[in-house]
Amino acid sequence: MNSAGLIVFDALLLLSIVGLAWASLATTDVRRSIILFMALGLVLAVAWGRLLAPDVALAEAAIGAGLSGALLLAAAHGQPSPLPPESTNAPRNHGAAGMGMVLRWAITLLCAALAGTLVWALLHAFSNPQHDMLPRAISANLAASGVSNPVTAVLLNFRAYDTLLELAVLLTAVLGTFALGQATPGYRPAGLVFDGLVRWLVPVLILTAGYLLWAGAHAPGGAFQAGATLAAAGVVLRLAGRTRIGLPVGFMLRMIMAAGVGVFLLVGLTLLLLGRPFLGYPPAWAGSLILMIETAAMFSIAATLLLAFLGGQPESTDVNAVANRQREEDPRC
Amino acid sequence: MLTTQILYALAGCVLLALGVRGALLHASVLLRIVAINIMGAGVFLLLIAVAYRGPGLAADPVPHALVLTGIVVAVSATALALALARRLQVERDDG
Amino acid sequence: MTELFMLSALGLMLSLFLGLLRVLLGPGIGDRMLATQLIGTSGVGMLLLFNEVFNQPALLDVALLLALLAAVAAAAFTGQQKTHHD
Amino acid sequence: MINILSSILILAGVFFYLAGSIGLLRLPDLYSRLHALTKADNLGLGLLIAGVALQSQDLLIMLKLLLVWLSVLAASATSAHLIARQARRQETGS
Repeated sequence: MNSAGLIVFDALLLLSIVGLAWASLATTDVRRSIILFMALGLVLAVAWGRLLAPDVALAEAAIGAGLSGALLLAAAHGQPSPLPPESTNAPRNHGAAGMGMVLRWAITLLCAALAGTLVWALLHAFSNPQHDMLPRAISANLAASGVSNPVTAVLLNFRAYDTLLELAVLLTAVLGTFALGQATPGYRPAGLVFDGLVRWLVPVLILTAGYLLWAGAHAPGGAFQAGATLAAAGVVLRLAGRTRIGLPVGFMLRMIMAAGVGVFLLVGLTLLLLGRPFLGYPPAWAGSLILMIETAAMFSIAATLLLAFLGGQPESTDVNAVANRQREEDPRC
Repeated sequence: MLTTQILYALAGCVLLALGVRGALLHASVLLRIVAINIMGAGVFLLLIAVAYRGPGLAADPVPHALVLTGIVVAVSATALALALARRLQVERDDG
Repeated sequence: MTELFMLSALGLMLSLFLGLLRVLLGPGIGDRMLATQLIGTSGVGMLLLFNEVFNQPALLDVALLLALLAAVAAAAFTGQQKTHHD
Repeated sequence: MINILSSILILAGVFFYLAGSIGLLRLPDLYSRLHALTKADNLGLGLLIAGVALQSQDLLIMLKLLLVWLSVLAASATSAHLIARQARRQETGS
């Protein structure tokens, strides 16, 4: 009974995932598409839990539903109100109609062909036996890696280069956002209920982030999930209209943004000076080194994702923040 | 175990195809960015389906680490794309 | 006992699927917004049951984070953004 | 004995989930749907958590389950209000 139940469960779950993805792309109303995309993020988090990938489920829940949804909605604020869906699909003149329709069908068929070849390749790959060389190698050296959670061991020890460069990619993306312009306008101070939600939600999010960071060594969790949870706490504060969302200003902000890559490089270089390979942690100190790197990475990921949500350099320095606050509470204007 | 992997991998391919179609057909930049995120979700579904080893057994940690890194990079790429789209909008309005 | 957990996980999935029909067909924007409510609660329920079926204690943390992030998602689309001039 | 009790609790929880979803499908307008969904799902989750908590002997797990339930209760109550107000605001076009 157990496996039959699982198959029916999987079929319904996958139908929900494909249905949400299709609905999110079938509409021309941007807000509706984003809201459905956020729902898809939540269902995907359940799917990763079902596929025994709790680390990925934590990251998907924190980033897929929370952060990218909030990012997209903030960007969608400026969109004109949606035209009735039919009118945008209906082509303007008859000549283009034929062309438009043929083009749409051609693209759809091409995408179906792409999916078909992928499925054919997959079925081919699944037919030959899976030789688990990599997982066996990982579990063999897990003891020397300093952590007992295999995913954290892969991320922070065996493939430390990959994570170092990923933190550099994150930093570059935010520097690009800074170069492109000022932060998006803030949010109106929230009503009573929203404030009530923020008052308990932000502390619990911060506590969960600390717990995830600490648990990352022996259980699913780690710097990415913790950083994303912290960023979600900052996003909620910003949505509630608060001008001070825990981000330092000026030099300190830049230090925190660069902390992830900086600490990683410093650890690598000092190990190099001590005669070990660039990121080859000595087994005795591996655990504490990884924890140090993860703490720095958590803060820089949280700051980076929050600045990405702000959309640019936070324009309100502390002085302005106070000025903004007075202007908001001033009954006259 | 194999049927679960195939089922989820199929859904991954369908999501990927939907994403490519959406990215090509939609006019609005924001909808294209959502379509590209859905393509990413399809690829992640594929990777995690390959990593699954059965209800009782531990899954393969390497694709998990890849997907974890992919999710974080995808959101920062989305943030950069949205900043570009916003700047494009400003330039088009002023231009 | 695990059969019972599996059966109830199936029941939760059915209720999520029915709810999603409303979310996909629902005329108004509000019907889309209730998706996060629906998935937030049934997703948490399913993860708790899977924690028992697969004996994977990490799914409790996933359930906690999913519950919190469903609230963040709902906050995201009800936040009122200031327009440029005010 | 414990197994029977937690089975009853879990099945009751699933029943309320299904009731919430059926309510979601049949009720005429958004506000009654939101009302039905939030109430039924919260109660369903509460019963489910009680059933699962009975199964686990570890106090820490029970406390974490309680935290999950309390946060879902608080979160979905406020989210339901926020969603209803937002939908109302969009309808009246303010």
